[in-house]
Amino acid sequence: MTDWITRNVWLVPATPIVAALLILGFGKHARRAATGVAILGQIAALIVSTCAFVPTLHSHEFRAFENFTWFTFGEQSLRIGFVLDPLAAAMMVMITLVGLCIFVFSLGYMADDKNFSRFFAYLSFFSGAMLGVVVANSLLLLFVFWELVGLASYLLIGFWIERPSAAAAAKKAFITTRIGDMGFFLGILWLYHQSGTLLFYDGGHGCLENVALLGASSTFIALLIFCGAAGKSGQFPLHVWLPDAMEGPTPVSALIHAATMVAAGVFLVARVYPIFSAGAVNGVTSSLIVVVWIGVVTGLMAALIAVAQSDIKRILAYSTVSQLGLMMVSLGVGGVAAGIMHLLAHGFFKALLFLGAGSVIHGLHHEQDIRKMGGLRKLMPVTFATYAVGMLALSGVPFFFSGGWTKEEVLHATSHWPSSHVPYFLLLLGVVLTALYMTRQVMYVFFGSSRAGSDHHAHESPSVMTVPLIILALCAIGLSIFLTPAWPWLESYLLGHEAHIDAHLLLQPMILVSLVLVGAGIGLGFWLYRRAGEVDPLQQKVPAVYRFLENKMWIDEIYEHTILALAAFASRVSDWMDRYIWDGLVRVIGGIGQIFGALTKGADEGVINAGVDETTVGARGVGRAMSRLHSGQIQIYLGVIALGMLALFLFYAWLT
Amino acid sequence: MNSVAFAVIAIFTLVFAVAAATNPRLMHAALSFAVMFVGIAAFFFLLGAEFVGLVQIFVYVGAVAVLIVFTILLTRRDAEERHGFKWGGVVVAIGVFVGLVWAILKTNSLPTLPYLVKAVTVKEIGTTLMTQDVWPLMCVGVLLTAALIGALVLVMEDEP
Amino acid sequence: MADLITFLILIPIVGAIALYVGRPGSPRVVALVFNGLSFFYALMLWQKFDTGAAGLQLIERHAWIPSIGAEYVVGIDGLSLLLVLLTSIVFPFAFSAQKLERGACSLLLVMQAALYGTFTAQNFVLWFLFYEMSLVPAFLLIKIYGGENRDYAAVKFFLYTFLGSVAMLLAFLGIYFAKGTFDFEKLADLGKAGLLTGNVRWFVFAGIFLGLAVKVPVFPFHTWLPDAYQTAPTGVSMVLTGTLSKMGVYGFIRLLVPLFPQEIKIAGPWILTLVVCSIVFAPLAAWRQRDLKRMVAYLSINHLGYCLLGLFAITAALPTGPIDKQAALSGVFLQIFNHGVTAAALFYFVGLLEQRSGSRNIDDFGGLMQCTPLLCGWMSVSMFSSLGLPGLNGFIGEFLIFKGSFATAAAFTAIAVIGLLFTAVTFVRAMQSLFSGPLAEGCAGYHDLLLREKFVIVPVTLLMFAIGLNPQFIFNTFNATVAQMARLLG
Amino acid sequence: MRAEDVDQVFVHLKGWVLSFLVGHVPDWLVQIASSLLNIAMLLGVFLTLFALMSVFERKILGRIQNRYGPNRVGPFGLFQPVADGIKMLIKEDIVPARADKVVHFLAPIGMAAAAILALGVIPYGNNMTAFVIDGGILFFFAVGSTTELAVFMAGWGSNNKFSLLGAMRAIAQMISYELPLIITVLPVVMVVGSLNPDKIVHAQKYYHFGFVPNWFVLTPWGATAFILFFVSGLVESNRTPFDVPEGESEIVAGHMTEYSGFKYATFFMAEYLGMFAVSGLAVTLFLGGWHAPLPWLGFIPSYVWFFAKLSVLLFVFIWVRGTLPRIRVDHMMNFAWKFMLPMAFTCFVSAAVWHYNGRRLSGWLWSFAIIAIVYVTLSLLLDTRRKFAPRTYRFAE
Amino acid sequence: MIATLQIFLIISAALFSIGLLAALSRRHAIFILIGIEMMLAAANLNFIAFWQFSPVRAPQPVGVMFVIFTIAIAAAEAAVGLAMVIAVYRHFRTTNVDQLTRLKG
Repeated sequence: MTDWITRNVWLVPATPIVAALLILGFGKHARRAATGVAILGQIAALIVSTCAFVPTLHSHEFRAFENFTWFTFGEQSLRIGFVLDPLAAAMMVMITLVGLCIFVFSLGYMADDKNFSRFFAYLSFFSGAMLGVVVANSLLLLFVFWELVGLASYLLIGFWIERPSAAAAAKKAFITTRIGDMGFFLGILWLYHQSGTLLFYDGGHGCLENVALLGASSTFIALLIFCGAAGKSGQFPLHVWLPDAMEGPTPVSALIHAATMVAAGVFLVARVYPIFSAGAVNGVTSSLIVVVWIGVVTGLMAALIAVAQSDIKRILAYSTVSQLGLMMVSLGVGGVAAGIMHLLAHGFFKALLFLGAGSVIHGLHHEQDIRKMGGLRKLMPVTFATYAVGMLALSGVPFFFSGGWTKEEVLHATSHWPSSHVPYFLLLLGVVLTALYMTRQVMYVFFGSSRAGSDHHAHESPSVMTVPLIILALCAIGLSIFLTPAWPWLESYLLGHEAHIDAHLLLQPMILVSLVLVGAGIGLGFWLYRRAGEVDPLQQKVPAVYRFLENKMWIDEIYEHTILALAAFASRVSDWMDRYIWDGLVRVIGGIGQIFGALTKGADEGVINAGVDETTVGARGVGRAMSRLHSGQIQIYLGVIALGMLALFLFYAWLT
Repeated sequence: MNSVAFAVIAIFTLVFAVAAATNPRLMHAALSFAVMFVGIAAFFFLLGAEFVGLVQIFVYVGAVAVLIVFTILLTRRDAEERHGFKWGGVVVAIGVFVGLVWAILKTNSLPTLPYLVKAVTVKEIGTTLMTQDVWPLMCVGVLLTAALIGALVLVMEDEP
Repeated sequence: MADLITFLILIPIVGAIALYVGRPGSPRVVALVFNGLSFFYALMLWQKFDTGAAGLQLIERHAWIPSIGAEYVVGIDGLSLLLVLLTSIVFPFAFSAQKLERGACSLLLVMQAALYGTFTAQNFVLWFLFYEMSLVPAFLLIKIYGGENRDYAAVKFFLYTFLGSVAMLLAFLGIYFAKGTFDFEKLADLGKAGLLTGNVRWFVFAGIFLGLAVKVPVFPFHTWLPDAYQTAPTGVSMVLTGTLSKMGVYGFIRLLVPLFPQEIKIAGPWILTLVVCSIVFAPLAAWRQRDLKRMVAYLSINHLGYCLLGLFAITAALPTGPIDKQAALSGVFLQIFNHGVTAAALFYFVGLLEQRSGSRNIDDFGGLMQCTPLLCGWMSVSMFSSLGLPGLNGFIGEFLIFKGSFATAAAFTAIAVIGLLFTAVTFVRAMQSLFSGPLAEGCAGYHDLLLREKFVIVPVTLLMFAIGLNPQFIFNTFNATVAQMARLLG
Repeated sequence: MRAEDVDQVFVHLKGWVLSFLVGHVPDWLVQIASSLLNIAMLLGVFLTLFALMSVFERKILGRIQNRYGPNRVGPFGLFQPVADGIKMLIKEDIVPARADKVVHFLAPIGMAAAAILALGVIPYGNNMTAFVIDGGILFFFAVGSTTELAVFMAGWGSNNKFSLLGAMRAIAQMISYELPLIITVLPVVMVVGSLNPDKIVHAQKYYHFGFVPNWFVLTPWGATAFILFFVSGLVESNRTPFDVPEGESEIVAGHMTEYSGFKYATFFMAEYLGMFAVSGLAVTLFLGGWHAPLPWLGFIPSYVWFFAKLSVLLFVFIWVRGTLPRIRVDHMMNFAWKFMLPMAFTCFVSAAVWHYNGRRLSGWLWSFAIIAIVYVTLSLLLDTRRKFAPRTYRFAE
Repeated sequence: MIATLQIFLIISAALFSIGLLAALSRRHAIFILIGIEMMLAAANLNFIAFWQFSPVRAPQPVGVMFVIFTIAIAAAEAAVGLAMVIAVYRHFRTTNVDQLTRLKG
């Protein structure tokens, strides 16, 4: 069993991809078959990944890989492979489990869509590609799946193709992530050049096993790879696509932009962490410093912006960006296990929140503005209950909710960062803000009375949508069992060595600090928004700040007027140069040729033609004389030939 | 035996050649012409070039002679009337013959040995045709095709 | 069977004559039959070809004009075989793109024969003969069968390529008078020690470079290309981009690199600058184009730029390890093939759109996904392949090229990566305006892919996937050649 | 007596007869005697066969037409040919007054001579070839082509318009079908690499898997070529359904109109001998010559096998005659040039493909595919709906 | 009489002259063709004779090759020539070459 699964771990990504191809093959009208195949594929992937998960429990530092040659060029060969280790196994289980919930949820959410089966094909395809990223044992293979994930996200964001905004958002997502990917690509090239292999683990020859060989270039390689991670994980300054990506259907947002794809960047950094930490002094390297600061900036900026958004999904999107920043910080300060644990927990509760938002949107007939909602607590009780669990987890309420523990871990790691303490304090500020905007959202949506009358027809969603919510909520709570510092099983599992039980962590002052901060955030939110109307209370109080945040700090606009304008200008210039400068040169040369042609024409007519004419007249006279000799009698000609022959004989006789 | 055969064949060939050249009846002349080629083919057999002899019969008796008799048939109205004979041609022909014979007899460098038949096999001919002489062969192929088409175009009646 | 290559060259000519003389009712079908025959022959060639062995194979050598050193020598190595296969694939593909008149069909067939000749000839005179022989049908096809503005485009095309050819011919005459041979292999042997000396060599080098650079084309000799591709009928554009432009790259690999190794080392940075310019500027210019064909044409310049980047990066700069050289060469070869297939497919799709709407302007379309989902789906596959999405053919070639060139010319490679980004931008923008958004008026009545169109496009797309997922079968054709060339460069 | 001795009995017999001459007379005389013996044997066998054939043909035709054939003279009517021969010999020999007498007289002789000469190069058994010529196949066709001249002589010499028209038709169709006839032989020649009939027979002596004979008729190109050859042979020997030149309903008896008595009999005989010759060549080229169809049947003498195969083919000749109506002359010409000739060339190509694929199964399939494709294409191209257009053959008017 | 090369050459000279006679003396156009064919046959005979009697043995049967090509060319010539005779006859209603003098200069 163990052997089988370690050799065939490729089955995990293959199953959903095959399902996707099958669905595309069925055509548009096989809706039942499409959903059946998609969900079956996902269940199969879940089973296989659970199977793969089991052997990793047996021993510490379990790592199995299966490498093979993809192709041979010249006399060289390019090898890729799949790896199974705790990191991959945990990610796989999380992705498949969350994915399955989302698939089921989509059954209800997308029931009326006319391109229903295509949706499931894309979703399956995405799931497969994401699982591929997780199990890849080669940076190249990872990049392949990475790009496929990008493609799937492009397709899913632009799923409602008839909406121009969706298409624009899809384009923006694709291009923005690709900018990061170009850096990633260069990083791959550099790494390949330096280490001669792209395999992570190859029995002592992999690039992660010999990071010392990279030397000074490891910093640059790590930063280039981080470009890719930043693009995918929506880190500043490449975060702009993620909020726009909310144009896609809500399950898509839940799957891609909360639970899995955006986590891929964090996963990537964790995967190639040896490169980042190569040559670390006291756990700090220049590349990790960059990671920390980018993470801090992202986390804080996104949390601030989230406070002033009014679209239910956008708030969640910015919250995602903010949490991703948190994870990056955790990785950067050396808390790899903490970051990944937060990633796993975040996957569950953020999916839960998005699906809850989806349920709300579905119940309100695609109304997304929180200012037009309200009082849904009674109308949608299940959604409210599960949403509240998610909200508390995200806010980081300790003890009972998974998010609380993991956030503690992250803060704990950050506080011990030797380089600087500023990130720690900024993160604390972020904690307050997180609690604040989540409270604000819940207050707007579920409490108070209904606004703008849009909830008249509000209704609880069908069970096909609520059951996944409940499952995810249970996970969000239940996961905390594995996350408590009192029983650091998950941490030791991820780290690969025994984590010491730190019981006093439960009682140290820091936890009290965060408890206070979270309480402050929730309390502030409760007090501010207890009677919120159409106009945001914050807007009334500090309109300038609110406008600044509402417009996302004008980052999009800045980009539009700088980078985009520059690119457009460059393209206009190259087109113009093509048309006028390079082409103009050709025309000049052509003109010179024409002038020369005109000159030679004159010479031809005046001199050469006249001479030829005279010669012709003479030749005609001679020809006329010669024609007399021809009688037209063929036999006479023949006879003359024969006589000529005779004459030759006579000549021969005369000679000899 | 060879001498006897040679004499017989030579006389046979020349008699039919003269008949082909001088017989006033066109059709008889044409048939004599065909028979004369059988004689020439016999010469070739005698000289060890069986293949050429067979080709000679195949082409001349089987094809060219048939073509000639067909032509005679198609120009039948004219074939019946007598065209007469030009004696000037005879003089020239005899002159040429005398000149040739004189030149042959006079040339001393010709080998005078009696020949030993060296037969050539079809395989040798084929090999040569396909290796050394492959371009001439191609050209002849093109020439024959062109001749075929040309002949067809020439005799095609104008009205469709 | 020994004259397989000669037969391959002759079949299209026979086809052209048959078309010209026979006046069949549907010339395209006849042309396709002949294409099928040459495809069959190309496959046979592939089968006969010993992929394990390096060097020329299946050589045919006949005396031709000994007085000027011209011989009829044809033979193939892995590269030639690859290009012969590519030609055999692209031509039937082009013929099935649209209905063509008899004359156009026979001209295309003549061009096919010339291409086969170019890719197999091993003597300069013969090579040049075929090289020029391909020029004339291309000119006539644009001039007679082109769309609007065809006279201008045709004359420009002719002027450019002809000037390039003249320069190259003069250069080769110079070489001949100095060295007395036109044979590629002999010249390559001489080239190792430096073919010419003094300043003359720079004139000769520039002449050959110019001739080939125009054909590829390399910035700034590329302005004939958008006009020519835009004006030519779809099938002709496919052939021009799919195969004709490969003659330039082929010439670089076969002529310039072996003959002038030292000169390239000196001129390398300048050439690479030009190449990177074409990689970056072309997609930028493509971004601006409203005409779809022009857009694809510009992207074609960009893709061929990658080929030259790989080639000149390993020949111009410091000596590198075998893996980089082999990676770059393999990438270049594969990219040649990929670009041939993919660009032809893109032109094919543009042709399909043009058949449906009569327009190629990107603004005339919108929301096509709603009425022609299959067309959009397959077309996006080609586009993604062109922008280098993993899993499709484009990625592997580009990865290997960049892998090889990064080792020696990291800066140029880093800038060239920007080209990849702009290509993506251009394509995604095109996809956005073509496929998504509300259905544009006039687009509602378009029919989706017809059965015959599916028959054409499915095999080609499958080929793209096959190369993208398991490219070994293509690599096998030229691995030995790559290894040998890499050693020669060393 | 061993099987080999039975097989070689005639060879030994000839050797025995010649042994009386050896040493007493010059060598060239022995050679001539040997040739004369061969010719005598040939004539004896084939004239007998001719006689038998004439009666069996009538009897089989009778059976086909649901009546008895000749059954009065001798047992089962077997002496009928004797009676016919006597009748022919004593019949008056009529020569038309305005006939070209010499030509008229020479025509049947030329015809018969050609047919008999053509028979000379066929191997009738192991070591039983009358004239061993390196270019035997070419000899066969060279001699065969002279029959055209003989036919023309008959037509012209008779000075009768039916004769002339018949002769014209005969020559036209013979020339047209001579092309497919010869071109279908070429693949065999090409594959064997020799024009020698003995070598061709020798090349077919092996057996695949121990029981499938290596006859060329068992390859796709061979089968096609055999059918084409057989059809052309039907035409060359002016047999139904291609007996247009002698079609009595149209032009009396064609070039034989003005012949009677023994000259007519000679013509008649020459036609039958020509038929034997073509069938014999078909057996040699495609049906393995004198080889047994199964290896363990090799004990039966080779000549028996040859004549068995020949008889089968002759029976098919008769069967076809009894079954098919006469074909219209322009159809026949169309068929020759538009179908037979391209198909013959296809055989040629197909045989080449077969050969260069190492004569393996793949080659077999390829060659089959080529023939199938060309056949289907030709069938599509030859629009059969125009079958009933007005006749265009100029000698029919 | 021993067959030597000279004898063959004389025979072929005779054939050639007879062909010339046919071509020169007869007024019917066909005879010109017949004469030419005869002359070509005479030439063929020469080729074969020279080949057979040549003291050195060439690796290829050169004489035979010549003859084969000559025969092929002669056949083509005959076909076209006879077609011309027919065409001329159709046009002028005569085959008498004395009357066919339209190409007079």
